[in-house]
Formats: sequence, C-alpha cells, structure tokens
Amino acid sequence: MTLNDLAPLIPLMVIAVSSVIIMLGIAFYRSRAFSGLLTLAGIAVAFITLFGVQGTRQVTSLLILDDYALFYIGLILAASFVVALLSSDYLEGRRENIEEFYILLLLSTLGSSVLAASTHFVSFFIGLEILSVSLYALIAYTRNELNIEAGVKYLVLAAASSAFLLFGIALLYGETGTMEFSRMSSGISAQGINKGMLLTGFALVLTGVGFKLAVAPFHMWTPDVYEGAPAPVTAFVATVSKGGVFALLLRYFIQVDMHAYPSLFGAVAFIAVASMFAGNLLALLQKNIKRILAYSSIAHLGYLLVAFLAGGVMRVTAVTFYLVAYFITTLGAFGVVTMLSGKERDADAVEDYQGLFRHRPWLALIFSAMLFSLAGIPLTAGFIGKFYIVAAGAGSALWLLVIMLVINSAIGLYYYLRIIVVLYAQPGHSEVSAVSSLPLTGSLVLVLLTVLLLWLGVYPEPLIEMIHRMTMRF
Amino acid sequence: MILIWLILIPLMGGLLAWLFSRGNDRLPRWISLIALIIDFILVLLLWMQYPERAGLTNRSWLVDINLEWIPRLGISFHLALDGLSLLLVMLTSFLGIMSVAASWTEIKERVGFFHFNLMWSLAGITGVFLSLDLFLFYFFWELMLVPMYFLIALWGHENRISAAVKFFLFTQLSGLLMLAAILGLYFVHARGTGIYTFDYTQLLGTTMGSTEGMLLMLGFLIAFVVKLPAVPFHTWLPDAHTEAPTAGSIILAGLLLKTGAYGLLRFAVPLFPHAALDFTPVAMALAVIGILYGAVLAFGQTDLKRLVAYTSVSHMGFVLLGIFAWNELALQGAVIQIICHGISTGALFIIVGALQERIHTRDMERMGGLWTSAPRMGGVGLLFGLASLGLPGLGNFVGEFLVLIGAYTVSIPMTAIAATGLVFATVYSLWMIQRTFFGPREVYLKVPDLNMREMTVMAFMVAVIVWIGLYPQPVINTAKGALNALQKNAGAMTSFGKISYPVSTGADRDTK
Amino acid sequence: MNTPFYIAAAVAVISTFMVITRRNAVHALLYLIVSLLSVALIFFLLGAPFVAALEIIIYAGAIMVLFVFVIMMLNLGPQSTEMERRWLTPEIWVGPTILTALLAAELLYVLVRVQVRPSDINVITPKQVGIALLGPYVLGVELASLLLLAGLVGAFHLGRREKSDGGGRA
Amino acid sequence: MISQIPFEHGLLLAGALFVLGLIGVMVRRNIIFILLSIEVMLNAAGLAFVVAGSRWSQPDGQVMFIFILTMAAAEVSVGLALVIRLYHVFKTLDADCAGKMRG
Amino acid sequence: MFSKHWMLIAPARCGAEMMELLWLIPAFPLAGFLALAVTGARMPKRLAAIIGTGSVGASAVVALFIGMHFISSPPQGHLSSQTLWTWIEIGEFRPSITFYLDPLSLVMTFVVTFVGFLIHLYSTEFMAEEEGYSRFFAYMNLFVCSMLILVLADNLLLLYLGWEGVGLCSYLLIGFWYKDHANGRAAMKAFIVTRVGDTSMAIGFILLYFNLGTLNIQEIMQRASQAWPVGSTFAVAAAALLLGGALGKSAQLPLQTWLPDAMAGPTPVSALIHAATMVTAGVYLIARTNVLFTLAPVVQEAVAVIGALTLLIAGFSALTQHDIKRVLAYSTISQIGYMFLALGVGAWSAALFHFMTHAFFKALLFLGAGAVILALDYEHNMFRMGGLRKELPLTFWTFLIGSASLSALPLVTAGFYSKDLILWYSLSSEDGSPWFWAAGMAGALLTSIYTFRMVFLIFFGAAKGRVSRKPGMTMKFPLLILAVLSIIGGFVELPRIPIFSEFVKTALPSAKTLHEGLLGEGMQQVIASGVSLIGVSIAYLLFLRAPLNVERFTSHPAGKALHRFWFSGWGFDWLYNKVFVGPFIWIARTNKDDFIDLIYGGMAWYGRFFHVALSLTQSGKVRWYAMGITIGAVITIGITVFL
Repeated sequence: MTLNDLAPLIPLMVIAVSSVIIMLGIAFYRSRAFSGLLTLAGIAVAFITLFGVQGTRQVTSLLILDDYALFYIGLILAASFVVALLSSDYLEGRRENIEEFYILLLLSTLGSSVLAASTHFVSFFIGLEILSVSLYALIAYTRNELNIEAGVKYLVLAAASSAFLLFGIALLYGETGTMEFSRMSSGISAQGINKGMLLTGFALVLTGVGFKLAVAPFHMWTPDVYEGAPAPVTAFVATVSKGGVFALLLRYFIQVDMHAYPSLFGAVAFIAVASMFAGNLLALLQKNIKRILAYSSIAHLGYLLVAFLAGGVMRVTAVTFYLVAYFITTLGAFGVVTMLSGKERDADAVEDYQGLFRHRPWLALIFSAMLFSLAGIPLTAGFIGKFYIVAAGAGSALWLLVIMLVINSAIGLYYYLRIIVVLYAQPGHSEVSAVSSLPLTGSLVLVLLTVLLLWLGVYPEPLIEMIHRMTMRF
Repeated sequence: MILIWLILIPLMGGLLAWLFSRGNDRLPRWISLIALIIDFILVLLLWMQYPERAGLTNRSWLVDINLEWIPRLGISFHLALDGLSLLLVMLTSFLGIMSVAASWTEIKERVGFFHFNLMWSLAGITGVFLSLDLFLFYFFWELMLVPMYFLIALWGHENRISAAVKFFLFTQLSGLLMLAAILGLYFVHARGTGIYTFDYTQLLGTTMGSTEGMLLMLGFLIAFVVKLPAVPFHTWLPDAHTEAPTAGSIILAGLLLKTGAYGLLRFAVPLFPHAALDFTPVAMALAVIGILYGAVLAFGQTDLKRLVAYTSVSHMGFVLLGIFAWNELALQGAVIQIICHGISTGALFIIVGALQERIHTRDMERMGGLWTSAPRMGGVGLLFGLASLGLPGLGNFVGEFLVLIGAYTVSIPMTAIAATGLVFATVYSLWMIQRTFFGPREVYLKVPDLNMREMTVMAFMVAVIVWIGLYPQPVINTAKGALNALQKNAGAMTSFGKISYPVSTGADRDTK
Repeated sequence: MNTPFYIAAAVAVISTFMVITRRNAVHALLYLIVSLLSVALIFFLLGAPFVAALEIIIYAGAIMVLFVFVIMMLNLGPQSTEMERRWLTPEIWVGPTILTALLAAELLYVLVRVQVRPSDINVITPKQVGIALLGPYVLGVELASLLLLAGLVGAFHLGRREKSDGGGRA
Repeated sequence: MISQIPFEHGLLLAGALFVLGLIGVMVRRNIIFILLSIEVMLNAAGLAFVVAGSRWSQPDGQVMFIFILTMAAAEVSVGLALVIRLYHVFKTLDADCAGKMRG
Repeated sequence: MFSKHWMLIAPARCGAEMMELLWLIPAFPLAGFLALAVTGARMPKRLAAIIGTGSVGASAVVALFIGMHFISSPPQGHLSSQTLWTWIEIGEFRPSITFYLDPLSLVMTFVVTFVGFLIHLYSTEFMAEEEGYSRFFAYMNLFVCSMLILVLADNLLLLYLGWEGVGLCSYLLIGFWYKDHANGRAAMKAFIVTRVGDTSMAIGFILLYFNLGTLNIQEIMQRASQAWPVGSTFAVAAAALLLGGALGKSAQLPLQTWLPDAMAGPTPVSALIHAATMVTAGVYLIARTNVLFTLAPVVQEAVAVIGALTLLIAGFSALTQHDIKRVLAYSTISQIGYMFLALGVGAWSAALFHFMTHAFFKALLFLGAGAVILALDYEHNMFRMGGLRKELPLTFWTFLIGSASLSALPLVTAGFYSKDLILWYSLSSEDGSPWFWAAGMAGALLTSIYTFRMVFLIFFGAAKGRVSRKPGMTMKFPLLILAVLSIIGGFVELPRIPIFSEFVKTALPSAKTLHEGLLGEGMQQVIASGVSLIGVSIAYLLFLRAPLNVERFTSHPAGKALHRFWFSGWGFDWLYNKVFVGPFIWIARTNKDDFIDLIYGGMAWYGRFFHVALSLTQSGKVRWYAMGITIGAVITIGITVFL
C-alpha cells in the first residue's frame, strides 16, 4: 500500500477532510457561512476530483474506484450538494447550530460514497454505519418531538437491521472464508458447502439492505422517519442513503451472480412486488405529503428491483438511469416541501398545498413536474426511467413482475393526481402557503432540477450513453 | 420538417397563449385560434399536394422524417404522414379550431392555462397520429393525456376530479400494458433479427410464436379499446365526457377516442396479423356488444351530456367492427365513421355546452320546448341527432353502412345484430331531441339562441358532415393508399379480410 | 474437550434470557455483563484471546458503563420497574416469541441439517489481528475513525442542552 | 489449542443470543431495554464472526468484531443521547409513547 | 335518307336533353327546403308559401314535361337515367347519385309531384295561422324531395337515402306541433317502428350487394335472375329482408301500429305522407324489386297473406274509430293491404294502379277531413259532428266522391277499377286463391261500411258543432281537382283497355292469369259492385237510420270487448308495449348507472380497503416495526432456503 494507491481515494478524502475542518472550525469560531461554503466547496471539489481518478482503481481489497463507483459517487455528491443548499435555507434562523449538520451531512455522504465503492463486506459495513450513525443525528437534528421520535425509531430499527446484516455476513463469511465480493463467488462454488447457510446469509444480508432501501416488508419505518425528519434530511434519506446502498447491492449481486440462485431471485421478486403494493396502497389516501412521498419511494424501490432482477445488458443502465431520475425527482419534490416549510412545522399536509398554483404558480408547476415524473409521465425523466425499467423487465421476460409494475403504476397515479389536483384547486386557508418570499438559492436549485428533469425526459441520450460507458464493466 | 411544425405550432401556440395571459383573457384565445388555423392551413396545403386525394397513386407515405433520438435503444424521432394520418391530423386541427371557438365565452378562469392545456393536448394527439416509432408513439400517447386531465380536472363540472382521475387511470393503466407489449415486440424482433429498434416499418412482419403474438397483440389492443372505448372498458368515458368542459368533451370524443381506433388500424392489426385474425370473433363480439349496450345506456340517461357520451360507446363499436372486419369497405367505413363521429359528437357537445351556459343544467328532466326560443339550436341539434342515428345523406351513415357491408363478409350474424344498433340509435337520438327541444315549454321561458360565433362553428360542422354524407370520395381516396398499405402489411401472411363475391364475378362476365 | 464451551454457552444464553426479562434496568445490565463475560470466555476458547479481552474491556467495561450512566441520570426507580411489570404481559410476549421461534427454527434447520464439522482451533494472536487491521484493513480503520467522529458529533449535538434551557454551549 | 468446537455449534450459540436479543427488541417497551437488546444482537453477530474466523483460522473475523465494537460504541453513544432527549421531550422512556406518527 | 335519320335522332336528342332535366325534379323541392330552412322564421309567410308551393309546382311541371316526352317519344328500352356524381367508390362498391326513370318511377313521380303540389297549395291556407309556417313548408319540401329521390333512385343506397329522408320528414311533420308530448311520442313511434323495418331492409341490401356485387337495382334484378334459381335461399332471404322494410314503411302487419298515431300531424301531412305517398313506398319497393319476389315465391305468398290480413284487421279497426283521421288512417292501412295483396299475387301493375287512385281519393278524403276539422275548430271526433252537408257543400260533395271512390262504387269511381283489378287477380292469378279473393271481398264490404259510416256521421244527421271557418279558394281548388281525379283516374285502366298496364309493362311484368274459368272477370265485377253497395246500405241502416242498434251492440259486454279490441287496433300496441318497449325502458332505467362500472367501483373499494388495512400496520410503534423486519427476515429466509 503506497501513497500512489491512495490517489483514487482523493474524492473521499476531500469529503472527510472537509468535515474535519468544519469540526475544528467549531472549536474556534462558529460561522454558518464558513461551514456552509466549506461544505459546498468540499462536495464540489470532491466532485471535480472524481474526473481525475485514474490508475489503479482497486484500493486494498476494500474499495474500488471504478467508473461505476465514480458515477454513483458523483450522483451522491450532486444530491448532497442540493441537500446542502436546501438545508442552508431550511435551517436559517432556527435555534439549532448548523455546523454540526454540515459535518454529519458530509460524513453521511462519505458513508454513502464508500458504499458505492465497496468491494468488501468490511467497507460495506463501515460505510453503512457511517451513513446510519450520521443519519440518526441528522434525522433528530432540530430536536422537536417529531424529530426525536423519528430519530429513535430509525436508530433502533437501523441498529437491529444492522445486526441482521452482520449476522448474515458472518454466515457468508463462515461458509466461504472470505468477505471480498470477488472472491466470494469462488468460495461459493467450493466443494462441501452448506448451501442452506449460504442462502440464509444472503437472506439476512437482504434483510439488512432491504431495511436501508425501505422495501417491504422492511419498510415500516419509512413514513415515520420521512415525516419526522427535517425536510432536507428526508430528501437526503430518500436519495443519498438509498443510492449508495443500491449501488452496492447491484455490485454485490452481480459479482456473486445472483441469477445462480433461483430462490434468492424469488425472494427479491417477492420483495419487489410487496414493496410496490405496500407503497402504493399505503399512499393511496394518505394526507401527509411527506408520508405520501415515503410510501411512493417504497413503491419506486420496488420498481427498481424489477430492473435489478432483470439480467442482460440493460439491467445496470436501467437501474442507474432510474436512480438518476428518481434522485432528481425526489430532491425536487422535497425541495418544494422544504421551500414551503415554515419554522413551526414542515409543509407536509396536503391541505397546505391547496391552490398553490394560484399564488405560487412556478412552484406548483415544478411540484407537478416532479409528481408527474414520479408517476412516469412523458416529458419527464421519470418516464424514461420507467420505460427503461419495463424494458429491462421485458427484456428478461419477467412478465409477471412487469404486469405488477404496470398495475402499481396505475394505483400510484391515483395519489399523485390527488396532490396535483389539490395544487390547482381553489386556495384553502393554510398558514404555510403564506410564506412571504422564497429563498433564491433554493429556487435556483429547483429550477435547475426541473430543467434537468425535462431535459432527461426529452433527450436522455447523453446520459444513457454516459451511464452505458461508465457501467460497461458489468 | 412540416410534420414537426404540425406538432410544434400548437405547442408554441399553447406556450404563448399562457405567457400572454396575464390580465388578458382575449389574447390567449386569439393566439390559440390563429395557431390552430395556421396548423389547419398547413394540413390543407399538404392535402392539396397529396396525389391520393384524387385517387391517383397508391404510394403510402407522403412525408417522412426520421431523426436520431436515442440510438442506443433503437429509438428514433420518426414521423410520417400517409392518407390516414393526414385525415386524422386534419380532423385534429379542425376540431381544435372548433373547440377554441366553442369555449370562447365558457372559460372565464385561467384562460391562458386552459388554452395551454388545450393546445398541448392537440399537439400530443397530432403526434400520436404521426409517429412511426413505437416509443415516440407511446410518448405522445401519454403526453396527450396530461393536459386533457387538467382540462377536465380544472375546468370541468361538479364531479370533475373523480372523473378526471378515472379517465387518467384507465388510460394510463392500459397505456402501460401497451408499453409492455411494445417492449415485448422490441425484444421479440431483436431475438429474431438481432436488431433493436422501435421503428414501425422495421417491426412490421416480425415473426413470433402464436401465443406470444396473441399476448403482445392483447397488450396493444387493451390500450386501444380502452381509448376507443369498447365494453367493458368504457366506464371512464361517460364520466370524463360529462364532467369535461365543452372543449374537453369535443377533444375527448372527437379526437382522443380516435387515437384508439388509429392505434388499432396502424399498430394492433398490422403488427400482429395472425393474432388479430384469431381474435377477430372476440373483437367483433365486443364491438357489437358495445353498439347495443352503449345505446341502451344512452337511452337510460337523464343527463344530456352523459347521453351523448354513451352514444360514443355505441358509435365507436362500429369502428371496432369495421377495423376487425379488415377489408377495404369496412376500413373505409371505419375511417369515415371516425371522422364523422368526431364531428357529429363534437357538435352535439358544443350544443350541450351552449345549453349549459344558458340554462345551467344538463338535466333533461328540466329541459323541453327549447325549440320555441332557440330554433337555430334546435335545428342544428336535430341535424346532429339525426347524424348520430345514421341518417343517409349525413356522414355517419356512410361510415356505418360501409362498416356493415364490410363486416358482412366476416360474420353475418354480427352484422345483423350490429345493424339493430341503428334502431337503438334512433331511439336514443329521438328521445334526446324530444326531451330537449320539443315538448311543452315548462321551465325556461327565454333562452337565447345560438349567436353568430356559435352558428359559424356549427355551419362548418354541418357543411363537413353533409359533404361527407353526399360526397365522401375525397376522404375515401385520401385514405385509400394508406389503407391498402395497411392491408398489405397485415394481409401478406394471412387471409385476413379478403372479400369474395360468390356470384358477382360470374354475373359480371355474363353481362359484359 | 468442549465442556467449557458448552458451559459458557449455557451461561450466556441463560443470562441473556435474564437480560430481556428483567424489570429492573440495572439487573438487566448486570446479567448482560455476565453474558458478555461468558461470550468472552468463548472467544478465548475459540482461539481469539485478543477480542476476548476487548469484549471485556470495551463491551462489558466502556459501553455498559455508558448505560449505567444514563440509567443513573434518568433515575429509573421502582416506579419504572412497576411499569415494566404491567407492560410485560403475555399478549406482548406471544407474538414476538412465536415469530422469533420461526426464525430460530429456520436457523436451526440450516445449521443442524448438515453434518457437524469439528475443526481444529488455531489461536489467532493479537499480533496477527494487528497486522490484519493495519494491513489490508487499514482503510477500514480509517473509516471507523470517521464512524466514531459521526457518533461523537451526533451525540454531542443531540445531547447538548437547548439554548433556551441554559443558553450555554455544552 | 486444546478444544475442538464445531463451527455449527458456535453459530448456534450466536443464533440463540441473536434471537434472544431480537425478542428483547420486540417485547420491551422501555427504550433502554431495547438498546440493551440491540447490544445483545450485535454481540451475537460479533460472536458469529469470531466463530467463522476461527473456522478459517483467519484474523478477519476478529477484525470484523472490532469494527462491530466500534459501531456499537458509536451507536450507543448517539442512541443514549437520543434517549436522554426523548426523556426530555416525552418525560418517559416508553418507546410506544413515541408513536405520534402513524398511518 | 339523311333527313329521315335526322328526324329519328332529333326527338331522341331532344329527349335526351329533356332527360337531362331529370335532376331538377328533386332539386326544386330541395332548393325550397334549403331556402326555407336557412332563413327560418324570418321569412314572411307569403313568401314561404310561394317558395314552398312553387318549388313543388315547378318540379311537377318538369315532371310533366319529362313525362310527356317519355310517353311521346319513349327512350330506348323505356328507361333513362342520369348520373350526377359517384357517391362512393371503393373497389367494386360504386353506388352513384343516379336518377332512373322508367314508367314505374314516372307514375310515382307524377303522383308525388302533383298530389304534392295540390296538398302544398291546400296547406298554404290550412296552416295559415300556425306558428312555424315556413318550417312546415321546409319539411314538406324536404319530404317531396326525399320521396322523389326514393322513386327515382337507380340504386338501393340512393333509394335508402330517400327512404330514410321520407321517414325523417314523416317524423318531423307528425311532431310538427312539438309542444304536445303526445305528438312527439307519435312521431318517435313512427320513426322507430319504420326504422325497425328499414334496418332489416338495409341488411337485405348488404346481402344483395355481397351476393350480386352491385347495388344498382336493374343489375341486381338481372343478376339475381341469372344467379339464383327460384326459391333459392339467398333470394328468399333478400326478399324477406326487403319485405321487412316495406312492411314498416307501408304500415303493414306487424309494423302497422305507428300509422294511426301518426295522425297527430297536421292534416295535409296525413294526406300527403300518410296516405298518398310515403306509406306506399313499400309497395313501390316490392314492385321495383319484383324479380326478387318472383324468385322467392314463399315471400311473395307471405306478401299476399300479410296484405289480406292487414286489410281485414285494419278494416275492422276503422269501423270502430271515433276520430275521423284515425278512420282514414286505418283505411289507408287497409287499402295498402290491398296493394300488398296485389303484389303478392303478382299483379304488379294492379298494385301500382291502386296506389295511384288511392293517392287521389285518400288525399282528397284527408283534405276534406281537414276542411271539416278546421271548420269545427280542430274537432276530430265524428260523433260531435253532423249535418255539415249544408254548411260545407263543396267539402261534402268532394268528400262524398272520395268516399265513393274508396268504397269502390261501381263504374263512376277510380277506386272501383283499381280495386276490382286487384280482386280479380287475387282470384285468377297464378298465385291467387279463393281465400285471398274472399278476404278482399270482405274487406271491400268493410270499406264501404266504415267509409259511409264516416260520411253519414259527418255530413248527415243533426248538426252538433258550429262551423267557424269555411275553406277558401286555395283549399277548395285542390279538393276539386282531386275529386275529378278520383273519378276519372280509373279510366286509364279499363277492363278491356289496359292503357296503364301497357304503359308500365316495361317496368312491371304483367300478371299471369291462370284459372280464368272459375269466375269471369265480368261476374267478379258484378259481385264487387254488389258488395260495395251492400256496404253502403248497411252503413246507412246502422248509422243513419238506426244508430241505436249499434249502441245496443256495443253496450253488450261481448260487443264492448270486441269494440275495444278493434278500437285499439287489435291490441298490437298493448302487446308491443309489454314485449318490447316496457322491458327496454326498464332495462335502460335500471341500468342507468351501468353495472359494469360497479366492477371498477369494486376495484376502487378494494384499493381503499387494502389501504386501510395496511395503514393499520403502520402503528407508529417501534416494537411493531421491529416485528415487521423480523417477519421480513423470516419470509426472506423461508423463500431463499425452502424454495
């Protein structure tokens, strides 16, 4: 291990260093602006350094900075950047200090990035825990009743699920003698292996990962945490934390060749279908926007798993594209929620949005665009994403799953439309919508997201090409 | 390029209408009207150049434009226009103009946004009629729904929300099934040829297993018959039509339903001729059930708009019948029925809208005797009521009769039962006229008659319906090349829709 | 030759069972420490003296002390014990127990189905562990430091008194 | 070493502890007990790693145990901070009381 | 030589030119309709009258010229056609807008335009005080136009256009006084019932097209006779389907119920549409397609049977009516029954002849009745009339002439000759039978009874109502002309001098008579004369001399029931209401909200149900969520390990 080996890790190191600097900064002088700018700069620099990563990509057996990882890290960094921007507006003028928030944000971003680059269960586990532990604090950050409740729930359940995950890894390790993904497949094919234990290990890993991804039946925490957490953190939970985990899952299951285990395939399929139905049905008549988005994210992960299950050339591209679209959409939707949230509470009741089109037409349009994207309506990235997923599913002849997806899309549509209708209805009496002026940065971010959303919806070719290039290895 | 303009003009018109709507309600209306008129003139010019108009050639595509879009997936921006598309695009811009004119005074709120939605919906529909890439087709197919949804949900009547949602859910769900089927076809085609493409022209003639073909065909078919709509997928229609504002109803009935028919004609049958052939008995049965059931339902209604809405179910049954009979007569009949139903039902919706604007109800129990004060409205209403019952001399008759003739070769009993639909059509049409315009004048003493604007709109529609009724040949010639090509595509492998005249040929020889 | 293992295992299981059934938090904590100690013994038997020590020092020592701190801080008296008694009713027990029984059954099925494969135990010395830690796993160690940083900052932020309470910074 | 402990038996013990911890998480309402139970589960997982490591005579299992230990520490510190905050806000340690959000 | 040629060509060319004007015949009324429809109520009444009447008059004049030309210099093959444009052309399907003139259509054209003109003229006064005056004339003009298209059509599709057009106008005119729901209902009934027949006819057209490859009537006839043997299934089916249309339009059993109700329209409408022209379209259709019926003897037999039955049933009903117009309506049904009988026995020209004379005298009767009704302030009930002989002399005399003609009083009336011909053929034709003859005779007896019952009730006896308005010149003139025609119209076809049959024989084959020996034509005429005179006498006895006898009969329970049965038109309306109308309305009303929608509603309900059920799992409790994870783990392990 030489210094040269560390070169590919520069992006991750930039993030880590930024967080440490902010922490040190607190010791001397607290400055919102400084820490905020440093955070943004750190993420930006890390993002830029991604393009400089060359040479040996495998850094010890723990991490690999291949194109796939770089792409996902880029995605995670971009999302964190947006969240950081949104939260600076959100936390402005609150009692809480903001500096710790940035530290935790950077750390969790780091954790997620580590996940995307992991090739080893150790890095997987530690990345996951960095992410989780930071999230515990982030979720409870403003320390009001809902925050705390959400934090406690997330902590208890995440820790329990980590235990499941660990136990699963232990079983896998015990059976194969390695924790490296790439070596695990050869360990698996060794003689005299206890296949039952192996599968149990897989199942337990799936349980742990499934919890993080918030797929049914490990989804129950999602709405509560989404509702309880501050809006930008919710956006973070919904995007960055899931993105990293999904990237890892994809890498892992491709390397161990999940398709060799039909029963494992069946379990994931079950999870996919259950997630779609649970998410959509739970959201059906829900009255809290954050909870609706939570349930919807459950369903979306279910859709994603369909593509995940598909084999063939399309799998990685489809999953990645969908994730990008999902990131943009989710960030946009929570961005709107963040923008409208007051100091007292987040703008999360559906009534808060009644008649939004009247007094904030642009915001309403952006929100509608996001919702349409979630629903997979053309002109939005969500459409191409859904198309890709169905394509991947159809390409592997997973017809049953595709049909389930189709049915669920229709159910999902119902509640997206419900919100959209409210947006354009006669204005109601809600204090939330009376927020005087919108912060500039947030607005810019939202506009940017919307433009991206539409651009990807109309001309996705460049991104598709890029994803294809980046993920060619798989 | 002109094809792109056909779609772009309404898109831009809609945007402009919206942008210039601040504090000005007139400007959006004029912008939309002018944009649509330009669109219409463009199509007319195309038509003038079109040699098939006079039945001269049998060339299939008049204009064809094929741009790269997402080459990685074999998706291209492929638009093309043949006689069938031409007619439907023409209908689109024509009804677009009519719907803008018809809602001139009806819409008072958010006029700009209204026109934006209207125009975008029209653009989407135009796109559907022009796309030759299945992905692009699906893209437009979905795209046209959103503005339509807004039209219903924002400017509709009492139960607009649930109607809009129902409409959207039905069409979306079926659309997604179609997407799955499109992808299935894509992969089946790739499996056979190694070429991944969504291009219609290349996908034609894909070889596939029979079960496979049937399932894929059903995916397409469901999307199209939901739109059409055929029983038992029709229940979104009455709600949506009834609750939509007048312009929305016109576009729904006049154009949106037609996309279903167009899809069947262009895609479902030619792409899967064998499966379609196997499915013919079921499809025709559905058509016949639709004809009768729609008529019975129409008769039972007390809401005037709902009644008109149900008549669509009945009328579109003829289209379905014609398409699945798949011979030249039936197809021509279906095309004419598509156009004439668009116009006659559109006109009826305009009348209902005008009535509602005046007396604020659609309940026929509260109408009656309107002829006295509004004879012009009565006269026009009567005319379109008659068109809807299939009176010869008006366009719908030509369509229905041709369909019946065409269907006769395929199934005599079906034809006979479908023909009884004409009787039921008489029942509900006359009932409608009777309840609204005739009878004692009970409630409304003075109802203003149709004004200049409305009469102008009506005059155009009357002119077209009578013209098609008495001289449909230009329409037939225009569609001919396209229909022949479709038949060739579908019929190359099957015995689909061959008409045989058991006697005539012999008799001809004798007489000559 | 494995008798110590089975004895330690039995102790661990029984004391763990006591942990989850105690009403008094301190009692439970003490049982947990017993359990941890027996697990440490097992570690030792398994040839892992280093982690056996860590188990005692960090787990039973540091982490459990943290619990004690909190329990003391929140002053959980007889009142809360009484409450625990009311909470631990059969209807609460039954569901989870059946569920975990299922899980246990599944594990049992997987583990017992195959022939038991006794293997010779080789002692892994602290040195070996250290080499592994700072060799292939050095990045893990670095990351673990960040994990601790996250825990630190998080605990610091959450545990801090609110500004309105005292105004001062913790 | 003298003893020969079958791999499966070690895992069985780990499984038993894991399951017991799990029951604790599901049954107890007191948040402190829940955290304790989680510690039991994590410890069980660690045990499993050590057992697995000893099967292969590798240090990796122990390394993993150390990481788990780290994680448990971080977890417990944040967790207990949250518990204090919870007690501060809700005046109880009943986890069920922190159940405002539902449906 | 050369000049001789020229002489030959000249009239032909002139004739050809004349025939080029054929399109004007329907075009005039169409133009009148358009002018009236577009201007609507803004047009002054006078102008409306001039346009309305004038357009029909103009077309009558053109028809006259063309007709004279046709007779004086018959075109080749005694037919001529004029194609305006190709209507539809799809492959071999090529119906065109073509008018076809042969003696059959010429006769029809004559009757339609002339009688039409007279009735228009009459209406200018009759309708003078009505709201919607120009609307009335617009409809009437449209009707004449459609009727002309019907009779001049060269192909079945164009015929169908006219056929439906007249149906439409009938509907519009029956419901002319739209403010009364009853009128509207009657109008709808008329349209719907005839539409039932029309649909069957349309299917028949399609069948013909598919089996013969054309819709051109002449080609169909030609090809049918070549392709189909007598009694072939196709011929039978086609003829039967066409018959359906004819039955509806001509109000024959079992589709006769609409005609009595159709009397709700203004009287001139009844005269023109429901007596003289439209209702005989069925006769025209069968005559036009006689080859088909000849090829399908079964159907032709059915035509005769239906005709015979209808004429009897309607005759009995006519006996019992109070409403003067309903008597005439039943009488019309009955007379058309005669025509059907004639068609059924192959006496095509006799049917056409009776059609013509019937047009004259029935129009006359209706117009007379109209004058009476108008005079008595829209009184329709004959029992509230009486003694009008003095007050309305001209009306009386013309009405009497019409009645005489209807009752076929011997020698001097047109009806005598035409009906006699039918009776004769019903016995003597190849397809005739004594039964038909007997039915015809019984019908003749009934006819003269109910006709003179009407005459006696209205014009004789004590005056019961006050005459408020006497007909003016424009009403009297048509009455006079029609009266004259009702007398002399019969002389074109005298037993030994068959001018009419000769004229139409190129279009209609002459009847084949078989058993001449059974009863000589002269003998049969004597019997028929006797029967009609007896009928008059009975009417005189029953309704003028001793009306009490009738009352005594009708007050007896059995008599009462019989009276009610006949009065209600043999209960057909009741039956149809029970069997068709009622159930249909019941189904439509019950299913108003579409039971299929319930299925989707059910799905939505399940969606909500599952939502609620699943929401319960989101209890907000950490322990429960942990259980969720455990359950998930159990299931996942279960699937992976045990599957």
